[in-house]
Amino acid sequence: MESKLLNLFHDTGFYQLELGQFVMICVGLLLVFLAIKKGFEPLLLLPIGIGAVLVNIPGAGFMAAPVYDAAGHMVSPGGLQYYIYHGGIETGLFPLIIFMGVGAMTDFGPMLANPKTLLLGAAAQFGIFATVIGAVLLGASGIMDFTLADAAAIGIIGGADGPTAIFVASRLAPDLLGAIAVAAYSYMALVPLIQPPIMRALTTPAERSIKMVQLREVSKREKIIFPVVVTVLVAMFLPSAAPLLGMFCFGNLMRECGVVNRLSDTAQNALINVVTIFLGLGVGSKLSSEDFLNLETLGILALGLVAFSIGTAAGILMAKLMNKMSVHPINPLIGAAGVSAVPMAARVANKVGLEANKQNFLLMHAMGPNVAGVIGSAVAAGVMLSYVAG
Amino acid sequence: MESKLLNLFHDTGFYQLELGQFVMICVGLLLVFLAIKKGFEPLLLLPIGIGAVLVNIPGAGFMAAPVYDAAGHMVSPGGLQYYIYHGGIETGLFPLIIFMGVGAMTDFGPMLANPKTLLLGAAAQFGIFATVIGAVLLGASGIMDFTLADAAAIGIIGGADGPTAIFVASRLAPDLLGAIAVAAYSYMALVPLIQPPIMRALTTPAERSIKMVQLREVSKREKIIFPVVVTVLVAMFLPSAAPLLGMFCFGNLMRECGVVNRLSDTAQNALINVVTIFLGLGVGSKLSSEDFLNLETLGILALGLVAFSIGTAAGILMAKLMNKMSVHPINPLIGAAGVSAVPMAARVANKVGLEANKQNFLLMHAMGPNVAGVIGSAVAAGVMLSYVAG
Amino acid sequence: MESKLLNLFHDTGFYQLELGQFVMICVGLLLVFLAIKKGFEPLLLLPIGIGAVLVNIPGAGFMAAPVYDAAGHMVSPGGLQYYIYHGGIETGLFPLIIFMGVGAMTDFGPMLANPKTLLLGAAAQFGIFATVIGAVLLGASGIMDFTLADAAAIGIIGGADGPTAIFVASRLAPDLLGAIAVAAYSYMALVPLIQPPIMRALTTPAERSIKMVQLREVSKREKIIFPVVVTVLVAMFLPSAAPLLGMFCFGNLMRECGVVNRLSDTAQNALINVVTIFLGLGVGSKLSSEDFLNLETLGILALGLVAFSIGTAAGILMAKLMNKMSVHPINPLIGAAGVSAVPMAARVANKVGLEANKQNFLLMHAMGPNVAGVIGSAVAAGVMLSYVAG
Amino acid sequence: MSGLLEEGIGLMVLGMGFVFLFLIILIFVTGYMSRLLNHFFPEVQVATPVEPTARSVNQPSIDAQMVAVITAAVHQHRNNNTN
Amino acid sequence: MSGLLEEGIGLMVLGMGFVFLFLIILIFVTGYMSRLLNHFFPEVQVATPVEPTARSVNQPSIDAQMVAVITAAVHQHRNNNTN
Amino acid sequence: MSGLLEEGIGLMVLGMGFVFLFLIILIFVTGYMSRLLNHFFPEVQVATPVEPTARSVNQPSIDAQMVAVITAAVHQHRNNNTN
Ligand code: NA
Ligand code: NA
Ligand code: NA
Repeated sequence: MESKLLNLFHDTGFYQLELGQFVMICVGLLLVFLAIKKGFEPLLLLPIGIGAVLVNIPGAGFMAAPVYDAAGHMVSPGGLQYYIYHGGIETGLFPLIIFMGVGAMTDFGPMLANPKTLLLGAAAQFGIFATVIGAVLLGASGIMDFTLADAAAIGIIGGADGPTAIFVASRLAPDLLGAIAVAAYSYMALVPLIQPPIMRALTTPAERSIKMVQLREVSKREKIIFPVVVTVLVAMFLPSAAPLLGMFCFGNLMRECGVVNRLSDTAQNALINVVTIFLGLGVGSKLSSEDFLNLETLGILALGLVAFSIGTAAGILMAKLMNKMSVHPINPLIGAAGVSAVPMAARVANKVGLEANKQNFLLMHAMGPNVAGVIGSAVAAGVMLSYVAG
Repeated sequence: MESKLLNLFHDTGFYQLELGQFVMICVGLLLVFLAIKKGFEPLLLLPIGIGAVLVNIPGAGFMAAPVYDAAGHMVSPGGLQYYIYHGGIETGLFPLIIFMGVGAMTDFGPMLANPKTLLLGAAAQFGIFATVIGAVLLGASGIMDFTLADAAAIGIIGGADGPTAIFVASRLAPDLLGAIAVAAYSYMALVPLIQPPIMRALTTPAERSIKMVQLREVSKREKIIFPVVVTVLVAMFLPSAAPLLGMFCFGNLMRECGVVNRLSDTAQNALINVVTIFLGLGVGSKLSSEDFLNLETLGILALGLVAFSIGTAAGILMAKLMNKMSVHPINPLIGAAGVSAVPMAARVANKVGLEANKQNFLLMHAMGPNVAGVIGSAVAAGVMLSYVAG
Repeated sequence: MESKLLNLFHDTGFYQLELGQFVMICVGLLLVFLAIKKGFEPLLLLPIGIGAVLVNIPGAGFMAAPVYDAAGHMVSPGGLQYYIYHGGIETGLFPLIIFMGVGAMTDFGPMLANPKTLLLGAAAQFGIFATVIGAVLLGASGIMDFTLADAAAIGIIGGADGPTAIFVASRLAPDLLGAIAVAAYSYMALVPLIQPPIMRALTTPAERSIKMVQLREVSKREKIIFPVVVTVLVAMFLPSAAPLLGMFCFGNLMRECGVVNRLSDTAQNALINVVTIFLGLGVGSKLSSEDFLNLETLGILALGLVAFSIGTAAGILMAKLMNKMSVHPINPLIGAAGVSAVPMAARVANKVGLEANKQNFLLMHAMGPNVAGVIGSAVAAGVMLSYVAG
Repeated sequence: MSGLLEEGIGLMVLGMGFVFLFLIILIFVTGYMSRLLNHFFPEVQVATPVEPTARSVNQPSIDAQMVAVITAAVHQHRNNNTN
Repeated sequence: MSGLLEEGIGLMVLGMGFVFLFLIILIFVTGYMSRLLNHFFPEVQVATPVEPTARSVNQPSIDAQMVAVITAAVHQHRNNNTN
Repeated sequence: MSGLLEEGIGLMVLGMGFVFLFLIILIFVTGYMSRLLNHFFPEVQVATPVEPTARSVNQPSIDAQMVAVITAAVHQHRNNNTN
């Protein structure tokens, strides 16, 4: 029995805990704190933080692989996060299901009323590719150990779109998935802090005060046909983006078609909530000390911030260009919403616009580039998957 | 980089798309159109149609199998529809879960008030077996390449019951699953067009005007014990029908027992909706050009129509026979509801009855044979599974 | 065709049914009856009962393993309960998800207002370990074939907590899982019958009339930090309890933090309901005649009753001791709630208290030990898993 | 060829036979069950609902609940106004 | 080393090129689609909702439904009172 | 045989010991936590709800919401009638 007592003591966290695990538990608790206290994307960062705490408990076996004997019978079961990660994230199922739910929550009306704002959603993706160059430079210079696939996965943080980032990272750089997901969601939460200084620096008060003409009404029929059109175009031009955009458009079609409301409701509520819980726990499982506590993570966090900033700037500059060439005036602030981070970035554009002109409500105008940014970063993801694999 | 550009071009749909895939994408879009615009069973045909579009996008990999290295690590993840099809349809899980949900939505009250209507649900299954003969003749004559298993799976279209058809087809003829599911749901949607001419041809206006005596009230207790009785009878007489009818009765028991309302609600809403989305995408994955674009599909579509028509006629004729032999009058129109297609067929019977006699509400009388048809086709499915395998 | 008819007859339950299967179908129906008519934990016992009926239908194949050919293609699909049991119960996923949902339903407020009641939740776990000794004695004396792992799994019935019992049994004694789960849920339902006589025997009317001082108000902040504290303590002291308590605290944190209400709602409703249905069917699959119809099952049922009784008594005696040593009076009845069986045991304490003193509302006071009992039995489960494996 | 046809006919005969056999047994068992229940528990009667069986609308239970609450609220309100 | 950088620049050029190409095509196709639809079905117009796109509140549809039912109930009640 | 019994007794002693140890630590840590929090954030107090912990009824939130909406509707209606 003394040996059993010793075993039990050897099983405790006190005895087993390594410094790295301790640090990662603290990182997990920090994410939980930011989620609850600061409201940083709590739907994702709370489960990710708890997932990080759980996976770093020594001896708890949350990422233990199941063991089978030669006859295929289970000798010891795997851990919860093992099943979640390998069943839902490695396979890509969870990000795709979430993207379907996001599609079912998205209203393309403002974008359809002013399709030119798609250009803003394109320009803001420059943050993605500029960051790829940054990561490649770090890798090529030998400072950090980044391959082209790693660089592409890091760049996608600039897409400001959680499921897209997780989908791409799970395919191109699974080891970096934890850091990439944390960076993506953290910076999405920080959009109200990151974007306004850039917006003010690149625009004059007069530009920020520009009032835009009211959006035309968009017919139900346009909203129904639009996701079908996008799916067909993706099929023709970029099949590697079809998983992401196909599911996104499927969700949106369920929302708009009006004949499958019960499916649309479930995709937007029960289903996306269930998958969000598990996605968070699964992503958290990649915040183990060996995957996270290294120089690369610092590089990823820094590059992610650069990506957001460049994307914001590119969107604003494109909007200024469009304002010069367009008949109807375009407020450059809405260009910043092109990074996506739906609907936060659109709200930020609205807020900064109101500061300059108290009667200037930009929210609906900014929703166009905002949802265009989702399409844009999914297209960028498709190019990356095709380019890196090809 | 030129080679990368070439790669990217070689990845596009323009370069890769084969004619068959193009045709199947159009078929998928046609199903989406019928679902949205014509209201053809949209809960299933919309996801099936989108599933057909997605699976036929060349290079998108929706049905790609995952690749593992020798150590069991994933080299490349599988496609979404691969996981859905092999996880939920090949295993039979999705149709069974949906059948449980349908059971939780079904009220056996009208059938319990007049159990003789079970005979109508039996007679209408003649459509199933007559179609088997038709398929067997096409196969035996060498016109089409149908085995006995194929013929049985095609016949089940006449059961007018989606989950039963998918369950049987996934077990007996997986290659025909796409065509069978599309035929089953399409004809269920077309019941208001297919049945009335047959109903009018086989009945006189006087027969269609027959008023039936009001149904007695059914006690809660009868409704609770009925699913248990059916389960026990199935266990005794036809275990091969137990997966379908067992889950159906389990769902119905949850509904009626009154002590597990939260489970019943979930089975009828969140759970069945989630599974319906995935079932549709999974069935759609069988609408690939090699599986669908052949003579057999035309045969299946034609035979399915025959099955529905013969089933309708058999139900009506049985009702006429019962009307002659019964003390209480029986309107022959309710026999047509015996094919199931719940609740569409019962509504059609009601509508045709109202045309003949504006005070004649047959809806509740037709619900008896309607739900009896669900039991009947599940029994027929059990016989087929047992006969073909045995 | 005569041979086919013979095959069909050989497939019937009449031909194949063995006595053991018949008895187990009756046991399943008895559980269904108790669930519906007597209100015995119907959310679990109804699905378990139906699961027991289905798995014992000869030839229905609900537990059939899938068959694959050498190339990995499926030759014959597995049964529904095979997939449920091996996918959700053997892996431990379902009990953990349910525990997360229970956490999201649990209010630790009353316990935080009076943390000393945690001692009552500790004392009541004596039922668990006393039962282990009982089972070990039966095993050591050769009367029944119990190993130490079996004894530990049987003891956990005394934890009066369904998911914990299923989780421990699935890891330590899968063969006894059916009997252990049935015993655990049955006795939890029988708490209003089992506990009151013990409560009256061990207390005087004066003790039962003791009024307790009103609970202080607990701040939102305390409720948010408490699950984090428990998780950290578990990580430090008993990692083997981390799967259970980690998920429980994660659910509770989602409930209390106030920023992920949609996740908390789903964890408490759609998700826990779906998993409950499948958990029940999966547990029912272990009620096959070979696993259940033996002497060991009788031993388990008897020992489970002993466990509940001893746990109740230990809780009451500890409360009496605390009452003697405490400044504020403690009604010994609330000690009985320490076995968990949330919220039944707390209601029983309240009811017995009201009998002694019509103004004495013990419900909120009993909720403290009640939820403490959940933590206590999860800790006990962790010790067992660590001790038996170590 | 003729083997396939023969098998098909066999399936039809057995299948229709079994479907009728099973449903006829069910008629008798159900009828017997109902008579038994209504003999031993004659008082427990609930009305058969008039709505069709398989509900295709979304969550009608919420509607029903809502309507019930509304009705009660308006009823109470009317009573209040009368007083 | 330079190979990696070259590949990165290639990815950037191709990527941004493709993103712009795709979204510009989408602008034209969408615009054409809208003009076509509004030409052939000019009457079917609904107002663009003012609420932001991704709803974070739970089940707002239920609220809307509820409000509708309430409005109807109160309206009917008012009519009843008037008579 | 005696080995099994010995092991069982060992499990009992260790198990009860550990359960008490853990929960006693929890008592102290919880108490300390509460004191700390109530010292630094004394104002943030919410009432302990009176309902039992594990809710077995379905979605009471909807009911509450409904009641709130109804109350508001009837209230507004009453005001309208008064004017
Ligand atoms: Na984006
Ligand atoms: Na049918
Ligand atoms: Na307990």
